[in-house]
Amino acid sequence: MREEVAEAALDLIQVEYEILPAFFDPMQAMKPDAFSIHPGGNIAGGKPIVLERGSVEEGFAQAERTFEGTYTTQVHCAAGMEPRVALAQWDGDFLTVWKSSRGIHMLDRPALARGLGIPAQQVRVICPAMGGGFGSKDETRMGTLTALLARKCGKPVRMEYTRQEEFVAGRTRHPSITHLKVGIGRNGEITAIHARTIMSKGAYMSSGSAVIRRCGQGALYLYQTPNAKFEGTLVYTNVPPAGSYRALGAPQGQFALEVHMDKIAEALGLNPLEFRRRHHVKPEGQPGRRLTPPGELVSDQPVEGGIPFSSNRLSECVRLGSRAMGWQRRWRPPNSSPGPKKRGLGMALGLYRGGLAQKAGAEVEARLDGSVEIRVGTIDVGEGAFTTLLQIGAEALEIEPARVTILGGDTATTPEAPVTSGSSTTFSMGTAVQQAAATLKERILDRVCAQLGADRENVKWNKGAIQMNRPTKKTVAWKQALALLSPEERRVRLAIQPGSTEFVINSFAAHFAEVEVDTETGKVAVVKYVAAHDSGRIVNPAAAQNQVEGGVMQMLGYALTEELLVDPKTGIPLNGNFLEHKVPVIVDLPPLKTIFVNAPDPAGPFGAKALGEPPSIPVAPAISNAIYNAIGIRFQDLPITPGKILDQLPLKGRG
Amino acid sequence: MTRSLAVVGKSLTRLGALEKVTGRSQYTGDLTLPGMLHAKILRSPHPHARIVSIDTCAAQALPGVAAVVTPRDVAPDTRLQPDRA
Amino acid sequence: MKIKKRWKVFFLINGKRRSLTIEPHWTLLEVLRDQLGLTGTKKGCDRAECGSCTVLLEREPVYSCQVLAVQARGQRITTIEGLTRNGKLHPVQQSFIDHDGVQCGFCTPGFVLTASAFLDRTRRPTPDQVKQALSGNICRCNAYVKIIESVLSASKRGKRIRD
Amino acid sequence: MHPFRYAEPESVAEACRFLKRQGTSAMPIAGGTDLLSEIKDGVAKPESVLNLKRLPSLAHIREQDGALRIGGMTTLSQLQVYPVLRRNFRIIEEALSTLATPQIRAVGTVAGNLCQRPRCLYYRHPLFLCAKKGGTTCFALDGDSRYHAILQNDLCPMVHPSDLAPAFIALEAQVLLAGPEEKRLLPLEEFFLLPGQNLSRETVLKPGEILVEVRVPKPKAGTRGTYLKFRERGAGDFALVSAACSGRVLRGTVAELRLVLGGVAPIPFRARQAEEMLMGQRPKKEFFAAAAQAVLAAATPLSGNRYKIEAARTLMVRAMQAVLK
Repeated sequence: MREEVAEAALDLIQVEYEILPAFFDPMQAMKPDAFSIHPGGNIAGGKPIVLERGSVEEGFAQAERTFEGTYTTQVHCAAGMEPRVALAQWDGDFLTVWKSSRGIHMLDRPALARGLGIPAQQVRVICPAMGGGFGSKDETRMGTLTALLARKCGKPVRMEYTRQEEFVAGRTRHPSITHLKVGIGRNGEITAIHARTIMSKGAYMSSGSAVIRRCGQGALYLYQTPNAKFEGTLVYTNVPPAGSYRALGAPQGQFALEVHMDKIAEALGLNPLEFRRRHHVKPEGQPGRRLTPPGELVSDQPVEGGIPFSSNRLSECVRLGSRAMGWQRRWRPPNSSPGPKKRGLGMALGLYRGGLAQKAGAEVEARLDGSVEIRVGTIDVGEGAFTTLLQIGAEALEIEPARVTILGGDTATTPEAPVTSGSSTTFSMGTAVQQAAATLKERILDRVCAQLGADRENVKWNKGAIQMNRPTKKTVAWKQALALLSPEERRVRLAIQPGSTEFVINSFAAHFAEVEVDTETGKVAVVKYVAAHDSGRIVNPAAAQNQVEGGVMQMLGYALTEELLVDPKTGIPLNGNFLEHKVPVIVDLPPLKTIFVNAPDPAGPFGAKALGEPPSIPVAPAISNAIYNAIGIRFQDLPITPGKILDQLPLKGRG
Repeated sequence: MTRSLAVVGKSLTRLGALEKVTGRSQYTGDLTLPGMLHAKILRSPHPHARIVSIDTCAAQALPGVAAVVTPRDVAPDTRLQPDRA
Repeated sequence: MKIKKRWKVFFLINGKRRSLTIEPHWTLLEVLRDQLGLTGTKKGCDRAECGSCTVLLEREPVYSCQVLAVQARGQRITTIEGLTRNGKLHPVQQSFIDHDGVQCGFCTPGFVLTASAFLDRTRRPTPDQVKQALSGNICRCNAYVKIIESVLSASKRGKRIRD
Repeated sequence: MHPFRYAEPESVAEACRFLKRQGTSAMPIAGGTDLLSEIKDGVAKPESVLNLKRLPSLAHIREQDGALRIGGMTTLSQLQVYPVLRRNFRIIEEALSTLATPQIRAVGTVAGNLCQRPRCLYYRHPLFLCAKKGGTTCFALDGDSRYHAILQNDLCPMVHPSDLAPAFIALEAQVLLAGPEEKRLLPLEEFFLLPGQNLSRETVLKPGEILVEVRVPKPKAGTRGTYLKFRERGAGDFALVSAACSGRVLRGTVAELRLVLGGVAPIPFRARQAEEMLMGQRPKKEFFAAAAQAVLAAATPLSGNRYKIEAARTLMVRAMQAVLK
């Protein structure tokens, strides 16, 4: 096995290191006199990002009461089952790299070209089947390294990460510290929300700037308030580098927000459900004035108010989800069940950008044999994106899906496409595929009408066959119709700029959890879970359910068991493996109900909105809130392990 | 859009499912090319350190080793990864 | 007693006798993937923790990453490639397709093999028995709901086929 | 994986002679699930491994003189389906059902389970040369100690990971060890060594000795047993704390009791103090709690594992409640 020769060679490389001061705690690293990991200090960009609507100072001045709290989250690993692999081969000056990827066109191709000093036209990137992405696997480094080696050796070179490397050198979910301050006015209204988050980055930026921004989205937008502010600080440290992972910073930010809102509801004497019903953001959006100039695309993660949502069915998520949980009937005040095993109900809301992205291209080609091929420059990371896109294409063409195939994941054969990120594929790529397919259909109709001298009003499209009523009754079969078009005409390639100039496009969720806490062992059992989602129209219900169920389960691990432990003295990650970074197994699965509001969004392709990441957002706060309801103790630090629970409970044996 | 939908909203069988349940689905790690070599990365055992020197002679000399690359193989202003900072 | 650095061995893989020379520290997984090209068996962790490398050894699911190939010599091994007979899918395979018991698919061969061995022993399993039987396979897409549905449905389908 | 030579003995005697001759450079292998992890992680570096798994004389299960005799190379899954287990040895059955995963039970052996190396995040990590591996420091004592021992933990707070060992000890099992010259039979409880007795080894096995059989006496009529395991994940997870309990109530008082904890000490921890306090007492929850408390009075938790005291107390009480009725 030649891989072991490479492994043995590593032991023979002599490296002399100058050991430098290291930081594992961002609070230490951001002290002004701390040793700089990079020139310019350990606060990335030198200062926090600040996003504000209205004025929180004014908001707090109007408040009758203010509530503050601090929330922390752990280092968490995506740990897709497939370890990262790259394979590089040169053919003269032309490079082909096969790799696990989330962005062959926009990430890998330019990065490889830059890293190797060749034009992008000489680089082909192929991503075969992907064994799980979860927002991770967006780096190019392995591709560049194998390409460098392949150039040096004149042979193809392959590199595969070990599982340990996956955990330590892949990218983690940023650990975070969030301080929240919320003002409540005389009539119970929210006068201001101020969130400050510090995230530990590790030594590399990776996708940190997007992560920290996304962290603030909940505080800025989930609850109706004229004054909201988010300050996010990224701090360089020497822990394993953090980067992209499902929903970026949103789970961290909304964990803090949703536990905090639960506390406020209780302080105001309101049921958590009622508090949220009153205050969550409504279809008209946030109060305030639109700042985006008219005609310009509205951000799907805006700060400003005054812009309505394209669709917002959060109220229905709350209504349907709470009903499925039996909330009204079964909710009891905290710590009211007798005995050592106590049950409790908890809930949390979530909002997420609805799926905009960079320019998205698609190509649809009908062949003379009657088959249609859709070509997309994105990849199917395992979630089923290709199936969804194929359905959208078949729907737009109004033909049998069995006639359609889809080709993707190869820069040589597909048009430019955005990165698979921000749950944007269905929305952005779906729109591109829909428009390309619709264009092709129109073109076929036009050509057939021209050929037959028929008016467009007098022909009917029937699964690709064209039926003419006047001047004569006649049907042109699908293949016959295609034969009337030139090869160029049978192919439509277009690029669109997805988005809306009128609306904010967001997806929404309301999650409900019932837990049983064993107060004598600290063990939390999730006994029932309901996830209600507004992701617009659901394109493929089975796959969509699978996404939601999977997202919930993955984040139950985040809430209860998963953490990459870093030795406090040496900074060395201790548990880069599936045994001790305890991802859920099948016996941990609770009864889980998924609800889709399934109402079409006017902006999305056939009414669809983002789905992949939203299920991962409300899980941890719903669980924390349910644990509070069960035992009357708040957990503001993830994961909520038996150890932490027992440490908080009064020790029985000590009387 | 007033017409009812025929394909969107239906649980079409996931593409590639057949290949996945039969083990035929090819992931990157399943590919082999003629003459393919294998690479590994040496990682620093220290959370924060600067490389003073690297000696790869012994590794280069190991039978079966075709090449070793170090930062010297990359132009000074080039990054393997657009990872700012 | 034989103490050797190289061993000439054979395996009965998917019903065929395969002879080859191996080194003692090679795992069964390495031999299957690298020597025999049976890449349906996946390497997910290489530490007997995830189940992606599951194969059947004498009809019992094992982690091929943590079994020395030399220890398994002469034994019957079924990999995912061997589950399909004469082009016909095993009922478990069909069921995973029908019930969307698959997302990224990397863990799927392991789950399918574990489930098939389990259903050979257990005719009408309860959901809890299914969970216990599959507790050594991790799916990070967490398609567990659909996997359980797939296995339960296959238990009914399988019976029909056997009858 | 680091290369090694591989040998297959024809007999136990040959295996013992080989191991004695090779010293620490040779290691026996059975199912391999633990040893191969250690080799891959650079914790173990054998020059040769000796496969005991093909020795047919070590893979038996039979009842003899009222005792269950289990060959060391019996796989955990073979033992799990042994018919008499559910009737007479419920503790063993319960321990097996919580142990590792089906795939590990299919290859893992009884002897391998008892002889597996400790779990410790530092010991298992290639970058930490801890005292147990010949270094000078124990990194766990003031490092991340959430999974470590709360009892007998002054020198090395590793925990003994076996689920079977507490179950067997609660049933007064004995182990038969075969060496190059002689065989010896001793209570399983005496098989394990504390770090103070030997920091680098966990058992009394001498060079060339192997564990060939476990003998579990059939419990007296009226004896009940249970194995409770507390872990964070539903499967594929070692115990944070476990409790094996075997006992018998005769005419309203406790006539027999053995209580053994896993996950709390470097060896399976026999809660003798609790046993002694309850003998002859009426089986009442207050007494159980007091007895558990007495055992845990000796606990010396580290910074990250104080919770194990409460968890161990709970498991002891619950195990006694289940058994002493």
